[in-house]
Amino acid sequence: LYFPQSTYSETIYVGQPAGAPVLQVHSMRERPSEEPYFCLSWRNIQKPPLYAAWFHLDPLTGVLYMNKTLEWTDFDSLSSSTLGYTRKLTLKVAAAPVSQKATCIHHSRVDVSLTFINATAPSCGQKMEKLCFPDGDISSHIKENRLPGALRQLRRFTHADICPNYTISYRVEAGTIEMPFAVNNATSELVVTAPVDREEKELYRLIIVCNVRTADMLHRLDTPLLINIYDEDDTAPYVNGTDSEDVLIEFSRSEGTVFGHVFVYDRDTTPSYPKDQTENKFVGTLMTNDSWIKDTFTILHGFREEKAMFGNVRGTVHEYKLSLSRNVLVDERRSVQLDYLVNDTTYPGTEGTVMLHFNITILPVPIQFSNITYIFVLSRKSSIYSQIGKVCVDNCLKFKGIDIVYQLEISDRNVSSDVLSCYTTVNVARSLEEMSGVLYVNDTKPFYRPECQELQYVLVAQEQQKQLQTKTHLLIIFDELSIKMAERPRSLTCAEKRQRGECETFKGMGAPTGRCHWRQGTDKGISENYSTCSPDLRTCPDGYCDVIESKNMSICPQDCTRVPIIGGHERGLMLGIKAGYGTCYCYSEKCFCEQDEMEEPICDDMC
Amino acid sequence: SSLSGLGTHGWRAPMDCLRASEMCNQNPQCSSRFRIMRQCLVGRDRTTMLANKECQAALEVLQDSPLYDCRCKRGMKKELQCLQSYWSIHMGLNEGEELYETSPYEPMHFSDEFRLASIISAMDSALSKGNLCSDTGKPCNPCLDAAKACNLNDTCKRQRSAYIATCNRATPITHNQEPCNRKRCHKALRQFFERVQTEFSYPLLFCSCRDKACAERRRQTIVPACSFEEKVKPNCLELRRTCRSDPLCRSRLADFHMNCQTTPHSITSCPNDNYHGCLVSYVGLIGSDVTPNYVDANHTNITISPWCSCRGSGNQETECEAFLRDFRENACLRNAIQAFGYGADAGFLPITESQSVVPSERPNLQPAIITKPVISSNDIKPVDSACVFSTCANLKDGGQKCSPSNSFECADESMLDPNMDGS
Amino acid sequence: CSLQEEEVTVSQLGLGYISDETVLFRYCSGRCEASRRNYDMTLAILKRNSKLIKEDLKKAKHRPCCRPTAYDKNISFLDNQSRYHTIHEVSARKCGCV
Amino acid sequence: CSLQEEEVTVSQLGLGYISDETVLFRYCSGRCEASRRNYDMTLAILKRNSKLIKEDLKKAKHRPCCRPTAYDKNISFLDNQSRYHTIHEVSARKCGCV
Repeated sequence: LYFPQSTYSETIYVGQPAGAPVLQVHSMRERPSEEPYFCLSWRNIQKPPLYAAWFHLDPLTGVLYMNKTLEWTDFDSLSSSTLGYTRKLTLKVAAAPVSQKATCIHHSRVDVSLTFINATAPSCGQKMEKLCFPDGDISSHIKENRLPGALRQLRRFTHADICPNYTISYRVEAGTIEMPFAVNNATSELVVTAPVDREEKELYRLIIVCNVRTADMLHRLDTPLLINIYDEDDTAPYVNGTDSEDVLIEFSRSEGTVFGHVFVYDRDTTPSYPKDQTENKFVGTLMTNDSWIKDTFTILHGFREEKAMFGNVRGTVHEYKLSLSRNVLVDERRSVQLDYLVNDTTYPGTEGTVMLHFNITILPVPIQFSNITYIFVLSRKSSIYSQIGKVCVDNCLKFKGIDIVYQLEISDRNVSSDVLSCYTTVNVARSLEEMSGVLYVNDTKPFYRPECQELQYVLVAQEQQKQLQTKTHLLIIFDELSIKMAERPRSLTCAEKRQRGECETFKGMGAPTGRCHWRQGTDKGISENYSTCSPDLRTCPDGYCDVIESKNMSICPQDCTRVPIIGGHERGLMLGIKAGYGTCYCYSEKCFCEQDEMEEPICDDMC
Repeated sequence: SSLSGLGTHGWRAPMDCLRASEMCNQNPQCSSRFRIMRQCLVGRDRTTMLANKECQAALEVLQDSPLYDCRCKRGMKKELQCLQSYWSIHMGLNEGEELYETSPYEPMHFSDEFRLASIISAMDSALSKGNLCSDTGKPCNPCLDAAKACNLNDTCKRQRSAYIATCNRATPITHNQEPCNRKRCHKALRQFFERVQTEFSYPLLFCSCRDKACAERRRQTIVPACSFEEKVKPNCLELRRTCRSDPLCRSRLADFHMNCQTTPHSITSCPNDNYHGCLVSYVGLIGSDVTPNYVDANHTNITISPWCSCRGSGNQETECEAFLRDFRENACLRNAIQAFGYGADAGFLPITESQSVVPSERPNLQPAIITKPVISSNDIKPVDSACVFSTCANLKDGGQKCSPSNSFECADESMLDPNMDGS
Repeated sequence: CSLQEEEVTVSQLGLGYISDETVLFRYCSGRCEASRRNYDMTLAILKRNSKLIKEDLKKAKHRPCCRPTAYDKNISFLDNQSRYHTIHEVSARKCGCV
Repeated sequence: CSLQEEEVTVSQLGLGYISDETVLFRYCSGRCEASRRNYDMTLAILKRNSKLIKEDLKKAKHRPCCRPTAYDKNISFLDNQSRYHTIHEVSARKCGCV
């Protein structure tokens, strides 16, 4: 048995006579043999509330009657924590099969909410619709695939005696499409005449016609009544098109990477509430005993509710994706067919399962420099931390889950110790966000020694899991014979300079040309294109504190600073100055962003 | 019960739940039952536990104790403990999945109306002091005036800066991490509304707007990117369940439902025509799991909603939509906000849900004012009044001339075609 | 030397933020004669005595400055593109001769 | 903004004491550009913006001052009439931008 309404509500007035019906509760049958037995159920059976005695419930029809005539004093006897001229009385009606009427109060219950108004019933001639229909939203619900039966009393019992010589009758407005609903004229109950299929239609919008015949007039009042059709798991899952997906695993081999997806459809709804939901629950099983497959792959399952694709009726689309539960070795080579059984556990029928297939191909990734040698020309004026260039094993920018480390070795070991000491000039560091290497100036002293002309390195790239290694040649050529010691700069930060003139004559860290570069902003207001002095406009500022810049905060504070920024600015997500007002410049403890005209002196009391 | 005396108007003055539980603990019979009740509620399957004899007996005793009718005061000392005491007994009394629960807070009486009047007068004085709105030529932006009034008041400015700095802190966005610390942001918002006088905080929330920029500023008041929006919209019933697992949120939601529920039997659509009660309980929700906010910068027609949807409600879609409707289509809340915002502008007419008919009643209550209801032009919605066609019963007999009643104009005939399908 | 205040819009603060919100800008102004020490007196005399013409002595401040001794932690506002900003230590909270 | 020092005789301190003893006079000097706050930037802009011509705004200090943050407690010496004197807070001990 189930109740076709989530709550029953009605208004009662002073003077409501004893024996008068108030409303009728219905209970829909789940099995033909069920006959409902109704009872009033109070939380505290021994001490029901004061107003319990005012009502009586017919156990067979579910009609609630007044047991006494309501007086003005009855209203005042009700204590309430709110003021005003209405009181809310909450009753609970339970319904059990007649065979279990002894335990009726322990069966499922529905709320009956009565609004007791501190006034007598309205006189005849008031709003006609009050005689026909209750206040507010009227809606009912029935389960799909269930038996016909009465689901709602249309008459408004509490207003029946207001106009005794009116005759009120109801009917369902005939519509173009067949509606399995009708009115039982004898009882004015709305009846569902046949089982309904939610997957066909989940909401019926009936027009209830109420005819009120007075002495000389016939009034017809229409109002919509919504009937929601409740779902049950009565349709099997199915696949639309393909139940398999081809997956190629090559450069992306890291844990958590997701590949491909297969969709399974189900015309039933799948409630996402409550979280540990039980209806229409899909369970999936990996159909393999191969431990390597079990340890390497997992299937991710998510679902969402859709309507349009199911003929404007809610249904569910399940999505299955293949995901790596660990890194795949760089030299792994394998072809696997992974079968995954999806089971609609609450579907009663036999075809509640669907088998999905993931055809997986894993290719090994060669760690090699295919026919490439690196040659870079380096200015002796370069300052320390100048970025020289990038090195990258084949496809290194696509690598995920393959860890590469780069190192430099000296090609010819038996050169003189003097020449050997030239090789401290260059070093390599692995980039932070990809698997490439960044060559940079690590020591500027060799720039001032004529014997250091050309450096021949061996660039070694080593994969960290299987220690696969590859090498190639790296040639660094100095652009001049030598420079005098006097020109040797004290390594400082370009970012301190706040004007073009002093910037472009300054030797700051990270400057490949040995000179800082001025970027002139053009926008008004706070802008990402702020004016600033930078060692290398290719990499600073670019909103990203790269592996070389993070070695020393003075190289590019615009990308890496964490110090307070004074003036109009927007901080980068992680670090640095994303946007600034006018010119941005930085000292060790603070950065400033301000308009350039700050320069001309303004007076104060010391002038 | 015997311990709580009757207040004025035959209304019972509630005892504070902290004192009530202290009194219960001093009474051996009451304290033992109170312990049993708490054990009854701890079990996962509460309903069966509550059906067992011992729990029933405990409930029986507790219904006679001051705990049964106790209440809490907003902003009182140890408010949270008071609310926890309240729910420890009322969780047993409710079924748990009710649409509406009784609010643990003491009701706001009519005397509080005057506080609303003072708020409105504060708005009047702000407007009359010749601020932006009354200056000719300057665009009228009451929300900007509210921000100015707040910035010029030390407490308001400090508290406002505190919650903005907390909510606006763009923590580094690593993959799919939320842009800010939502919990800390909610706490800062709650502190703002608890510590700042309503005369400064309410205008920021309920200022009346005549253009989009003003409406967008109003929408941004609670820093929605952090306190309101989330990557995924949860199901509203799931949101309600999460809220009801926290005593503070549960109390604020119950209070909102109680004070803002659209009431057909009132002129303002608010329970006891109490706008202020609705506004206070709405603000009480800000900073909880069910934080509501304006959904867009529409300055003509405000829509307020929590951040949730009814997708995935299964068979509880109607209940979910009812929960959402209490925010999105709430005439009481809308009237209360507009009354506050337009309070300074005369001529504000509350929208009523349906014709408010108060039948003949006891002589000392003031007569009801009946306003003409408005039927939407294109559809009958269940909540609207029915559509009436009247014809003369004896027209054919050419008898006495009768004029059909035309109390309503109905929409065009097509609207009545029942197979008009919409979901 | 005392705290003064001025109602200005955020845009008028001149930091580059564009917002019509009005904020209270507090600043320190006034004389500090009465707070001088022997140090100040000596420094003023040494600066006047042309024999000691060291550059940095000339620039040294021979009078206490009327400056903020505490600042409002921050000011938050909504700019005209409906984005929130928080700026730190804009307005003075306490003044003193330092 | 750093601590500088100068060897001077007590007489040269110009406080009226006559003594040939030489003492070390320390003072603070240097730029405070790098210590400015939003307060200083805003104040500078408001002062330049002629509309706000309030007198005390004009006098307000829009830059931190390089001033002593701690002083030598005192200096004692024997004057030329063989009498001892102690003078307080003549020499700076620490400097800062305030």
